[in-house]
Amino acid sequence: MFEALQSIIPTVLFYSAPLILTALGGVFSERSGVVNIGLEGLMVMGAFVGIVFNLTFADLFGIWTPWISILVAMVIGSIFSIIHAVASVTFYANQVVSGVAINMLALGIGVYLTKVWYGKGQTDMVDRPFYTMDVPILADIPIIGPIFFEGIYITSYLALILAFVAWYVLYQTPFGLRLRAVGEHPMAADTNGIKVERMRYIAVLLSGAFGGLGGSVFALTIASNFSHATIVGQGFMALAAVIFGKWHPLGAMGAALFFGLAQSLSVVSSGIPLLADIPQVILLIAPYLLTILALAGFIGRADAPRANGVPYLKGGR
Amino acid sequence: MTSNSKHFGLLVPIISVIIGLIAGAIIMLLSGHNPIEGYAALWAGAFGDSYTIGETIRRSTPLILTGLAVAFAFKTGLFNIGAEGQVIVGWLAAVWIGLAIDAPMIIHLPVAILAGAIAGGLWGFLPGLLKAKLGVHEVIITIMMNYIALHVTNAIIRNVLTDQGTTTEPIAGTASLASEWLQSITFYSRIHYGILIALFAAFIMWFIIERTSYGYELKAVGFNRHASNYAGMNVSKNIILSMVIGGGFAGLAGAMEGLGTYGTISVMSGFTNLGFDGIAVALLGANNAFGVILAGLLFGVLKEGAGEMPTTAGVPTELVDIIIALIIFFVASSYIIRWALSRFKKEGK
Amino acid sequence: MEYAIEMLNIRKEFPGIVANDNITIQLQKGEIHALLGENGAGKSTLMNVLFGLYQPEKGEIRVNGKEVHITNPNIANDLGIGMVHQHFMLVEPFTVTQNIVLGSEPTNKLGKIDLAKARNEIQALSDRYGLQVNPDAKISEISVGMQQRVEILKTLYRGAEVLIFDEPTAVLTPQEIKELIEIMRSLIKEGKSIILITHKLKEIMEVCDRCTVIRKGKGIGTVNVSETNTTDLASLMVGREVSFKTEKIVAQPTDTVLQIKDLYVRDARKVDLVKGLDLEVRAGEIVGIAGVDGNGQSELVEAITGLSKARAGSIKVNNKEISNLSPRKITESGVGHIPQDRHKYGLVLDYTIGENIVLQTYYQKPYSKAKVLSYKEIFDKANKIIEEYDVRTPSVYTKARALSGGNQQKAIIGREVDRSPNLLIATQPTRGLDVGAIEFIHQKLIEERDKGRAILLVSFELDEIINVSDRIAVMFDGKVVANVKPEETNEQELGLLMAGSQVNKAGETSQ
Amino acid sequence: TETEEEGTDDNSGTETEGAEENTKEATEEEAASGDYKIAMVTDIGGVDDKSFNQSAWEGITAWGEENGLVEDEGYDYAQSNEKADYMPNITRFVRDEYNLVYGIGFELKEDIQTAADQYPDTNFAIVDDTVDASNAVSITFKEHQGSFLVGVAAALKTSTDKLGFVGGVDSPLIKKFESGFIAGAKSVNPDIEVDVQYAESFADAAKGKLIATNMYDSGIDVIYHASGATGNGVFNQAKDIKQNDPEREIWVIGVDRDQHEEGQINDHNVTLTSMVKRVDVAVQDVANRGMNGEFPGGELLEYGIEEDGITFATTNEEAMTEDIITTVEEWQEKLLNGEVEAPKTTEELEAYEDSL
Ligand SMILES: Nc1ncnc2c1ncn2[C@@H]1O[C@H](COP(=O)(O)OP(=O)(O)OP(=O)(O)O)[C@@H](O)[C@H]1O
Ligand SMILES: Nc1ncnc2c1ncn2[C@@H]1O[C@H](COP(=O)(O)OP(=O)(O)OP(=O)(O)O)[C@@H](O)[C@H]1O
Ligand SMILES: [Mg+2]
Ligand SMILES: [Mg+2]
Repeated sequence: MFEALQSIIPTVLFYSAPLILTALGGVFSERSGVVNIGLEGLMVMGAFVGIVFNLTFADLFGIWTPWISILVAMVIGSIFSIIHAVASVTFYANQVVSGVAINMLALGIGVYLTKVWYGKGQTDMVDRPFYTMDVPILADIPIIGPIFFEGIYITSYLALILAFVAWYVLYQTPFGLRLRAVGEHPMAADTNGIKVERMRYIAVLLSGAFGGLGGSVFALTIASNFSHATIVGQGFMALAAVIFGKWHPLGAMGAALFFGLAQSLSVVSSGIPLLADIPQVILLIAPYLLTILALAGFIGRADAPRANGVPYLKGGR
Repeated sequence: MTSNSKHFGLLVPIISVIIGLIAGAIIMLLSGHNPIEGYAALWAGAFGDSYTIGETIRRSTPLILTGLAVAFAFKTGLFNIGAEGQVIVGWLAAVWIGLAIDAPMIIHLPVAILAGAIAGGLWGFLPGLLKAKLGVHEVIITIMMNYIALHVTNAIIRNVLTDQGTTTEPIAGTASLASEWLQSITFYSRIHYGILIALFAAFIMWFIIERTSYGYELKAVGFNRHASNYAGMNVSKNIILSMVIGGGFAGLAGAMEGLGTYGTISVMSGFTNLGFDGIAVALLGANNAFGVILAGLLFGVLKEGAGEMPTTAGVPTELVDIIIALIIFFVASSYIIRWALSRFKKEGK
Repeated sequence: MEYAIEMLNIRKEFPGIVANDNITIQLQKGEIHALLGENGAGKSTLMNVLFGLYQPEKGEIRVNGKEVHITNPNIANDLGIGMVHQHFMLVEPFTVTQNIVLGSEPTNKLGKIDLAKARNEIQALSDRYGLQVNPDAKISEISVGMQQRVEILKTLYRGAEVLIFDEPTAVLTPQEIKELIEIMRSLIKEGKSIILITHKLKEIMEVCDRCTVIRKGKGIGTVNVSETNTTDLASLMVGREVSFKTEKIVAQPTDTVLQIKDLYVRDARKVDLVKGLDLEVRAGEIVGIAGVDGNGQSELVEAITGLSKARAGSIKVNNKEISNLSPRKITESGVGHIPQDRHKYGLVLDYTIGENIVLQTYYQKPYSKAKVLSYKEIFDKANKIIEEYDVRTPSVYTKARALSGGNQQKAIIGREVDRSPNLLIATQPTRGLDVGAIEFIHQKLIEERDKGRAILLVSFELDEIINVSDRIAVMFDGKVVANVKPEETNEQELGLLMAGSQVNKAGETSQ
Repeated sequence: TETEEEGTDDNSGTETEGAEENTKEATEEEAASGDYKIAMVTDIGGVDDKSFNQSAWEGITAWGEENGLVEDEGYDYAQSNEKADYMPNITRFVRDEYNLVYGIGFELKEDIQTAADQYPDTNFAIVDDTVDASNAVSITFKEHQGSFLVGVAAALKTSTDKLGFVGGVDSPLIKKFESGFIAGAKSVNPDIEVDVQYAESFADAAKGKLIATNMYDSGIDVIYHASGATGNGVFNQAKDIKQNDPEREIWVIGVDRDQHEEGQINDHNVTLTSMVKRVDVAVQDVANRGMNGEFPGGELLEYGIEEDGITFATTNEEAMTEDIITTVEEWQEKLLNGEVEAPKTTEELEAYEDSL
């Protein structure tokens, strides 16, 4: 049991971290009333920027390279997300459609530039990815230490911590109250003097930053390079985590961890006698099936923010 | 005002496409390519000769159908992001019937096509049911269903349709949409009769939505569920029906690939993207059957033509993805275009 | 005289329409100033201009004599202008406190919202003005009356000196209206000034000092309420004579059409709200249901129309059991329904008026043959109804959304009445409408009665109930507690019955 | 990488001496007339997939340069981004009058078959699968042989007697890798356990990393991956372990080409060896034969150790010690002289294991 946990939990954490980060972005955006199907594209952008920056500046920044890479990916991610904000906030675009376009655009730009800059469809592997480490002191705690603090990526902790920060911001601060108000009833927020468009821009930009962070963390902990196949569906899983987690930062975190656990189990299972007999395909579809069952069974009535997906026209009805 | 908005309705997509192409040209310039060469290559790749024209039509066929799949659900206020999975199961079912049954063409081909549509419809049924009965977000369920379709289909190909192989045998000739005649006049392109099915499907959609009481109900439910319930419509039934019919169109798109283009189905390492492209097609076509046909053809042209760009002009094919994405943005943000147009008009006066 | 607010020669255009055309309104300090006008006259628009939601094309706004430019609600707030909107501006999943502080939240050093401090301030305000609220309740869980108090607290919390009320009483029960009037009086006592929009002339007479009338976007003038009466006000507003007392002959009821026995209905939270109700409506009579909101009226209507399930009991229409049938079956057995919420239930706003006219009948001949629609038949029908019911719309091809509330309501009534139902249920049919439209609708209901239909009228307007009904059933706590004749009762007595007071002679005499 | 460069310089050994002479003759003739043109159509991986597409293109480029041809005229490639692109790409070359069109990867099997039937005047070649047409040649590799050899190396290297195999998609092709690898390992030590996992994708690095984490945690110290980009996750995990614990002996065996570069971590390299598939060699060989008018139409060419189509990498000199190389070469000799036969299916593997 102990050993099973010790091998599963770190894998769950590294698998889930990019999903958690991206899902947090989704929570911000959707809580403000802007549907974000474009998380996948934001992750693509993050992965692309993270890898390219890492490859280009590894010599300059040394051991700080991965950290600066994810920072830059956050910045570029949020700049990129402005497109979504402009379309869906300023031009009242259908937000789902704009998100789909974001996905196509990010992949198109990423691969196009990779080909133009590197002359091939995928980059080399980076020399400065993130590595796991044992957390000093904490790792020495008996039982808990080895399970939670050995062989862990700091970025995984970053993801968990940011989930709590996001919760605090959304549910304890004026900013969060306003952001949620804008997503529930923008006109009410407007009459209270809250700038609806500005809040939504901020929220979408945050989703860009988190998506960029999630994508670059994925790239620098798991993939190590960038190609058209680096991000294939992780953004959609993050979106699933947003909804599964009822648009709540901690819920989204829980959902992402759950996906990680399901994936991890599907790998570990071959060593567990009972699970080993299950056809491979069942294990492959388990995470998706479980999500559907969970949505249908336990949280069937997840209420989306009421104004989610509805452009706000001043003076409209 | 009404005639004006009709004009706008047409102008917006056209202007969007033009801006998209201009943006593409600028990107080519910035990355050191010659846009004229690039677009010439694109043109040649799509219309260069009878072969490319045949391939362009072939490529448009499933795009029209997935566009209809998304558009139909949209009319009922549902977002069918699951066209992708529905395509896959439709493809599988059609090929399966194509392989398993021995019958004259007049029976075999329709049954195989229908099988594709039914499979896609079933794949739309579950999300529809969950949405109707439990209020579960259809976007998320259809995303999950896409992955399930992919993995289950692969497992079936490997374990049932082949003996651990990756590609099935070709389907029986009696189930094939391919046409030697069509191929021979297009230098052996893979054009097949599916395009007629796609056009017919578009007509069916137009007819159901615009002319029948079913369409009236579907749209009413899409606009206002409470009022539809008040008016005595069965809201759940309509939601499910919409997803099933939408799924059926996507399943047909899969059948086109299975019975027309390939004649087989192979283990897939990733999505076909036909379903996702369908979203773009539906949008550009304003969720209207006729618009979807035009949009499907346009995207077919762009995607087919893209193949020629790297070879002739050295431009990566991804440029076309960028252009398509930009076109979608402009259509979705049509407010800006409408605004600009009305400004333009005012000033003209 | 010192003015708190002056809006001078305001002009506001919308595409294709001038909503406000050279309107002037001057609010004195410490007065309650009524703003009166037909539906679509431009009242809400004018107030939205004052509150900074719209920018006027022309005109000047002065606050305490100084010219100001109110470009957004924040500036209005800073100038001490608060608005209670026609449609409440409350965030439903939030608590009362969160709604009140939203946008000007007190925080502690950690940047966290200081809820304790907020709660105290709200408590102090509500004590001072007699506005009772539960600060921790969610908006979705409190009554409409309390929601309105929250709206008022919102403005006071922001230090409003001038309060704008846009049709505050349209959604309130008589009891709540009384409370609101008290609140307004105490606000004035504390030195605030109020602009009140209402269609209820009686209210104007009761609380207002002066009244500005606008008609079709133009200012007609301002009168002192003490120097006028309701008849004059009405004709000023409409531009013609209006009769208030609906003319009708005595009802001739015949067979029983609706018969309800021992009915129980639950709401969404699985609580019984209708508890063993008995009711009968006969052909040729209008039965009015009087009652304070929340005593089971909505649930009763939903159960009759099939929108929700009856838990127990029987509902018969023409001796046929209809309880728990589908809405379609019930419609087909001859029940018409003018719903309370016309936007939610009555119309598909994105359909054209023509399409809305056949909302229940689209699948029947002649609108549909072998499932194929005949738009010609549909639009022909719609044209007929539009004409007959005076629905003002550019054409039958216009989207329902583009019509004014009154015209939307007329279209619904036309549709429901035209189907010639045996039983017509009208829920709040005149809510939010101007007197002209109200007059028209009342007349239509009586006409239908005279044609031998059974009509069930549910309304919170006691005026309406007394004026239109032939018999009044008073609902309290899920049951009909009294049956009274309108000519033998008055508002005071009805009010007592509605509040559940047991001792009543009127109830007995009417048996 | 080194092996590949060697390959391009040294184009010999693929065929008999005679063939090589033919090649030279042909080169002179054809370069003059310049009318033998070859082209390849990639699968979805793309021409720079660091794997067989890339290797094939290197072979074609080398061939073209050797024959004094110009890219885009005498030799060319077409990139496929999706399955639907294969056929148009093939046809484009046919219409541009290329003499020989290669389809790289089993995914192009059907399309090459169709094209071969439709265009009898053009020659075709399919890599990694078989087609049936008199104007098409099937090029396959004896991956089981190479896998057998790296299996031997793995068995010699492991200190835990536990090995791992990560497959991309469960298919007959990848089974060849798996069977050969297990057989090779067990030939050295029948008690060795091999844990086999399929990621069901050639592009799921996260899954690769999950599997690798799990394997390394369970005491496996050498993993052989045949899983394309999924293998990135395997390398990633191995390097991560190495980074944290440079003393720990942990290895990955690469596939298709020498994946030495992927294994570099600080001063260490976790790539023990790689099972190298010389697609370039095969491609050049067929091109030369075609140019000489000896196109092996309808034939199935299996490139193995003997044909120089399969080798193992020895770049990591520290890891691949003299002893290991010597033993592996002994087994290579046995495979060459037919003493042992590397199994290529699960059944053959079982039979082989029974014979041990
Ligand atoms: N946002 C808008 N866009 C276009 N026209 C509008 C808009 N808001 C109001 N109007 C038009 O302006 C006119 C005045 O509307 P307003 O809402 O001010 O009327 P009102 O007097 O408040 O009516 P009611 O009594 O029904 O509340 C109407 O004709 C209406 O159609
Ligand atoms: N965007 C708009 N375009 C056209 N007319 C509008 C628009 N917004 C509001 N209106 C019109 O403004 C008028 C007044 O709107 P308001 O919000 O006061 O509703 P109303 O007519 O009073 O109905 P109700 O009280 O039932 O909500 C109506 O005539 C409405 O149709
Ligand atoms: Mg109003
Ligand atoms: Mg109104």
